[in-house]
Amino acid sequence: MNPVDNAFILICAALVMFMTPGLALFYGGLVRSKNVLATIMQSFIMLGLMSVLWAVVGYSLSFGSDIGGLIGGLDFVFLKGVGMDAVNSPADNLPHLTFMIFQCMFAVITPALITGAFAERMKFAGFMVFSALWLILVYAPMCHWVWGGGWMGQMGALDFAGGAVVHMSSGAAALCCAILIGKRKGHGSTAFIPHNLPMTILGAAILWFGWFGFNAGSALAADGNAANAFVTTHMATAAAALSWIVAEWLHGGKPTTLGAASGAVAGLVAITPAAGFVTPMWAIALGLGAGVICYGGIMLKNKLGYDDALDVVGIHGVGGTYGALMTGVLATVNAEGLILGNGHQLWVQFVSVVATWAFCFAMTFVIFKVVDSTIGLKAGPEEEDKGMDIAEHSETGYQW
Amino acid sequence: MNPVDNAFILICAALVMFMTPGLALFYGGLVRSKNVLATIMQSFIMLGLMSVLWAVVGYSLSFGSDIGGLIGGLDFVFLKGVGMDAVNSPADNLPHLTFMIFQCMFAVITPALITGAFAERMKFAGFMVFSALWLILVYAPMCHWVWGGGWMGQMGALDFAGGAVVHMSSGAAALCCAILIGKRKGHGSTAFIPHNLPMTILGAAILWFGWFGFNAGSALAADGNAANAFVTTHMATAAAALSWIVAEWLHGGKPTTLGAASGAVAGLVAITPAAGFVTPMWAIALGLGAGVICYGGIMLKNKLGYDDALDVVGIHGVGGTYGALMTGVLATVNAEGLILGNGHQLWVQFVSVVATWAFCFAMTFVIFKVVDSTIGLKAGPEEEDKGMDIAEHSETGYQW
Amino acid sequence: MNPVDNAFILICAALVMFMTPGLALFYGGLVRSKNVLATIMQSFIMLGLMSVLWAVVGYSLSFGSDIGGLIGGLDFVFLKGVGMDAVNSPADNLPHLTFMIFQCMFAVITPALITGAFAERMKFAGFMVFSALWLILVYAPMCHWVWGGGWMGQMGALDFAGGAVVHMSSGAAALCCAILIGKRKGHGSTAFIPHNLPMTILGAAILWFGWFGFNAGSALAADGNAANAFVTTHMATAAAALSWIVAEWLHGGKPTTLGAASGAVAGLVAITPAAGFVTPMWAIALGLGAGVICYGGIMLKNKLGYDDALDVVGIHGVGGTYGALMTGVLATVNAEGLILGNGHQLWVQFVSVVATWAFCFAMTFVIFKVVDSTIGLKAGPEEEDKGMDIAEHSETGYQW
Amino acid sequence: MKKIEIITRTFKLDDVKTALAGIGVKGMTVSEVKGFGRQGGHKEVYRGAEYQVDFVPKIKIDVVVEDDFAAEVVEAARKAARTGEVGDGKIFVSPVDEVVRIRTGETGEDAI
Amino acid sequence: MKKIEIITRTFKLDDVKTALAGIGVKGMTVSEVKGFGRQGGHKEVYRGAEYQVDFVPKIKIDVVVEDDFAAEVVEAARKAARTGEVGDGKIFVSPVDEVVRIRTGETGEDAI
Amino acid sequence: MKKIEIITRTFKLDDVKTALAGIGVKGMTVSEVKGFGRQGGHKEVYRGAEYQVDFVPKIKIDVVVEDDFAAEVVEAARKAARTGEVGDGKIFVSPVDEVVRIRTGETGEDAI
Ligand SMILES: Nc1ncnc2c1ncn2[C@@H]1O[C@H](COP(=O)(O)OP(=O)(O)O)[C@@H](O)[C@H]1O
Ligand SMILES: Nc1ncnc2c1ncn2[C@@H]1O[C@H](COP(=O)(O)OP(=O)(O)O)[C@@H](O)[C@H]1O
Ligand SMILES: Nc1ncnc2c1ncn2[C@@H]1O[C@H](COP(=O)(O)OP(=O)(O)O)[C@@H](O)[C@H]1O
Repeated sequence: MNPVDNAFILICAALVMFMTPGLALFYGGLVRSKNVLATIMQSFIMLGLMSVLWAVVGYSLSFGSDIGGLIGGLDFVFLKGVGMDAVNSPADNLPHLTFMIFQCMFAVITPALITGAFAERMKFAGFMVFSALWLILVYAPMCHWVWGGGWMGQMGALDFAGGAVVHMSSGAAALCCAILIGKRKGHGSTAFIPHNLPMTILGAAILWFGWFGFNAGSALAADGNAANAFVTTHMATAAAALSWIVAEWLHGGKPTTLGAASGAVAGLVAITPAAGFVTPMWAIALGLGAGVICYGGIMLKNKLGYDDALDVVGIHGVGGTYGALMTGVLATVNAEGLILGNGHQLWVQFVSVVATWAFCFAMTFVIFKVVDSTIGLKAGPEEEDKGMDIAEHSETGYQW
Repeated sequence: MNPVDNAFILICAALVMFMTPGLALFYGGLVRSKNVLATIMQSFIMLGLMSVLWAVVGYSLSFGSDIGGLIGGLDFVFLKGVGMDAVNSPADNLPHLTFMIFQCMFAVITPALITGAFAERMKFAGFMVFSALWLILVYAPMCHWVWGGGWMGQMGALDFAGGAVVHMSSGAAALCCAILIGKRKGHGSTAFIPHNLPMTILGAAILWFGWFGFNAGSALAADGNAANAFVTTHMATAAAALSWIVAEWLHGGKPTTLGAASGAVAGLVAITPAAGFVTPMWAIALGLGAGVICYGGIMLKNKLGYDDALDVVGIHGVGGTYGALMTGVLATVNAEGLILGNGHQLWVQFVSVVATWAFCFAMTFVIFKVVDSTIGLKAGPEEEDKGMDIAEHSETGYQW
Repeated sequence: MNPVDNAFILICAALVMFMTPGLALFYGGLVRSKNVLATIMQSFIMLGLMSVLWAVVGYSLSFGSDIGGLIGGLDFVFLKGVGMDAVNSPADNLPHLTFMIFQCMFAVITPALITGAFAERMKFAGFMVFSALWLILVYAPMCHWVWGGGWMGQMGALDFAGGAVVHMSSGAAALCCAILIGKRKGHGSTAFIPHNLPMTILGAAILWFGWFGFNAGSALAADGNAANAFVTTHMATAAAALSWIVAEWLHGGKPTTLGAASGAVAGLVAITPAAGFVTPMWAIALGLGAGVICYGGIMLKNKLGYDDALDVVGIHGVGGTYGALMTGVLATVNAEGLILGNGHQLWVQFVSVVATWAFCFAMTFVIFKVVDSTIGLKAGPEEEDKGMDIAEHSETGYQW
Repeated sequence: MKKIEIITRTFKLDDVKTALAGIGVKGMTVSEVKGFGRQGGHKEVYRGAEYQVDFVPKIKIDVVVEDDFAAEVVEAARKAARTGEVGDGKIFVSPVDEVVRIRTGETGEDAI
Repeated sequence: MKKIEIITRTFKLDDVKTALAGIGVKGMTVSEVKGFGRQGGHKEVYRGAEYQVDFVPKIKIDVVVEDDFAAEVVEAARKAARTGEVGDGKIFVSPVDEVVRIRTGETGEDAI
Repeated sequence: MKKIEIITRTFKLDDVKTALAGIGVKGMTVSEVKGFGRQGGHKEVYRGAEYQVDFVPKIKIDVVVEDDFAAEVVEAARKAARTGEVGDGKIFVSPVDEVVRIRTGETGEDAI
């Protein structure tokens, strides 16, 4: 066990934990004020529900001994054998508990990301069950496939910090949910204007801050790779914030604050799979593309007409996919991508993209249908009118 | 001096520092908007007042050479002999300054916690004097007793990160203050509805984030104990957030966002004394209990009728007490509790609980009475009507 | 390469990054609500623009091989030769990338500080160009002079973490901009009351938190110096928060929450050049002075009548200057100031103060004039009426 | 002249505005209000303490028009605001003696 | 019919509402307003700059009732809102020509 | 008695208040409102989706005064509020039957 790495990863885990409330604020500011608490709650409570489930069974399904490349065994259920030293730890420089809790924070935020798709119209009870099932049936397998010794990792797919595990998975789930749950009342005719953009910017800032833990921490050691991942993360994010506002500026509007924040998140998402595999200057290029492409992804949504309320598909789905593919192109650090003549890597990335979208969409479809037809997921029109805060939580966000 | 531990504890100290403004927001969101600044100020200014007092005399009274098990000597007043190396440092792996500043952050937040009890009706001048005296006459002795070589520590009481020193002490003081200062105007007839719950959630999130520094940092080294304390902290908090909302759900209401945040804080409080002594799965059990018991503590307040405005007693008093006792039951890491057959530990915990409540309540009573009869503590009814922001600070929180 | 220092400085870099959105909130809360987003944006987008420019050319101009003491060479443009190991790194204990990104965060926040001067009336397009030029023509030279091997450092000027490079430079630029851009419509007759002080306090809290990375990280190692810088930073800030509210209290008003936050920032600014050179108790003295002197600086502005909207001159200009001079007086750690009989140090500090003000003011003047006469900087009166959020960004901050 | 006050649901603002603009209304003034009526309120719970909130958010639209235009405006507003559920709100019509346009100083019907 | 506007202290809202509901008022509409009057305002200070704020937060309660019920409503509101200190506020009574219930189209006293 | 409603630009509040106080008005009540009129609104854009916002922030100042004081008040308010640009707003004057001061129970002109 290496105490430096332990110190570094524990602090990184704290940073990643902070991202989930950051996301809560990012999303919370974008909805109408009558839904602010329900939206925040759907992220915040993941810290409760997912953490406990992770300790009970999720961690073991992800990192337990590999079963056919598909899922982890039950060796670590109830954190059995997950101790203060490195025994059995997938990272032998870290206490097993440190590795487990760092991974826990990823499992917390991923289902929270999806909530942006069905914001302002989801019932809480059904949502809790949906999320619990999703952790076990979608996240844990994905995590195992990529990082836990499963087939994607074996195939050589590069995913430094979760382009597939975190962002494509939640993006695909978001698309599925947005279609299945249907539109908000008034969609198309009413303006859904963000009620508190400073709160959204604060959320984006916390995400950016915490993402250093997410990506640099994914080096699992305080080494030069961590430094590189830290720098690529920052540079891609900076570039994407810029390119998004330039895109909207040229596209006939003004450069907006929400655009800068959205671009930053798009950059963070896109660099996630690549952070440890590209150089800082390529990260800038990757980020410049991310801002424009995710902006385009949202324009597309406006065309297609499904109501992905807070653009989870456009940012996490599109951004994660773009990032995963670009990793196959631009990798030059500890891996070789297309620009080093290794076209195979891009093919592997492509396969992992297709498999991730297909698996996550299909599985989410099943879970959604099952929960919807038993407990129920979509709030009724009167509830939507009143707002989910009062309808589902008997609270209101503000009393000026 | 160990540079790894130094790096770790410095970062942890920064995290703990961040908790006090986190608390300011947590409390600030819960009051009416006319009192938001005064409430925030009572926490924020503790960063000023307590820090300076700590350097001048508080640290020495807490960690100076032991005088009869009761108080520290004046060896370290004005930080004399507290230097950049480990000489004289109570933690010989850390620069003395690092140990001192980490402890400083605990001394800052503890009096800030009390302010929730007398929110919306306390005069600022009196409050400042009250807090200064409280640091010297209550906090410093308590800190010395438990961690500075005093009688509680000698007796073998387990308090990993401040169940007694921080939470029971502030909880007991809060009960005393709530009773002595009396009710807010309109208590019982008017609704005191939180004016900005997103701000409260943000505060809770900062508390959770910072608490990793509080509890894992209390291992005073970047070792396996720190990893364990980090994990137990997270798991107990997650579990308590869940159990609180389940409790209110079953109790006939809805699961609320404020409930999730309150439950999280209750879990953080309850795990504090236990963090380094229990396993993660027992931490989940402890957290599940904490959410329900602190919820019950608040129901009790509504019965008893004293006006502990922001539930310091229910959360910190009850949660700290429960956590201290459960530490005596569940300790299996570096200590032995009841479940390992060591009933004596529970008895020791019980003695420390009773002594802490008695001492802190009594001492707070004396300080309150003295300050109230000289400088004055309770704001008049017109000030309460106007709001403390205008009355005490000539400011208003918001201008939309 | 030392992994402990690498871990420490990466985390510190994350903390410093967080300061810029902290500043965005600090400033954002102080303007009228119709300008909240534009104000936030001017800080937030610096994370995008300055970071990319830093990688492209700014870092090289600052830390490339010295050319006549005046500027760095182009060795590191596009981060050429800035790698994952310590080769060529100005700090040979750190990966070159780690050193570069830590410095990047300073380059991001410095131009953001200036924006307080021209808040509520600056056009966005011109602002972007102004800031880009300012980084290259003002910040990079200043940074080179002091830390990159240039003449000020050679002369022996003490600037631990940026009293001159960050605070005096932005303060001087702010004074210049405030004079050149002119007053806001209604200045002198209308009340410009902060629209959201809790947001400002939150911003101040994030600044305080992140400043630990700024100052302690400037030790560039997790050693006793870092511990000392951490403690002096905290103590000076605490003391300045106190002395500011005492000053306004005695000056005939009430102790205000904004005063406590402003005092804290003043303390942070003033201790910045001194953090590694003074003892904690002298830091308290320095902080006590900072609160009073910066308060005085703002009173002076009210007399002189220029419209430095958010008091960049009063806090960063005055505070940075005061701190730089006091460093020459109080230095006793790793340096010798006046109180150790070394009057020369004070003289050196004085020279660096005069040179910094003169250079930064003059250069800012030129940049402002050039951009103003080409792209245009000052918003028109109708734009000011509507608010910059709608006029420049087609957004509004809040929809309750 | 008449002042017509339309108190109705918040999400009906755009519909009513469009309807009125459609029949030639040139200006109106809107406030956010809280209404008490047959519709009833809702319960809020904070840390286990229940509060009954009797007021629901509504908007009030004030329009001043010429006397003989009033009936048409009332009818258009009524149609646009109606959902048929309790809580649709009320329209009040009251007399106005004089109107002045601040910019020009015009008075009476010219000023509307 | 008459419109009764009650401008009073914010914390009196519940008392007035209860009093009016008690004598049979079925609906009312409330706005948050700022009042200027004998009560005077307060000083605010931001970084040493003093501002005199002359407006104090008040609420305005609008109730439309039948003509012969008006006096009783005014009296009930006055009693409920009174503290005896400067700043208790005012009640204004003015004529209303017509009332329409949006949901049903009823008019006149039936619509109240 | 007359009620005078002045709807105008938000930043004119202080000017109007000072002008009215200057001619002896002892009290007034202000609300924040949103106005629709000739002035036109603005465009907002959120993630590429454009919204036309037709309402602009205005303030409404209500003053109740004696009948023969009304014209003077209207004139003072008009002068103080005027900028000459579209969007300066309107002043409405309407009849008030009765005024009651809550604190004292005074009625009529004494109560103003
Ligand atoms: N007498 C009244 N005076 C003033 N406002 C009223 C009155 N009655 C109703 N209102 C307003 O109309 C709204 C709708 O009234 P309500 O009784 O709930 O439903 P409906 O209009 O369908 O009968 C109320 O919320 C209130 O704002
Ligand atoms: N002439 C008036 N027109 C409109 N509103 C008024 C008038 N006079 C007073 N008000 C309102 O009544 C409130 C209370 O008036 P004030 O003079 O302070 O006390 P009091 O009602 O006890 O005499 C004011 O804040 C204002 O909102
Ligand atoms: N008929 C009306 N009824 C009620 N309010 C009106 C009416 N016409 C205008 N207003 C109010 O007056 C404001 C200014 O009117 P507008 O037509 O924009 O400019 P102007 O007053 O200069 O002609 C509007 O925003 C609206 O609040």
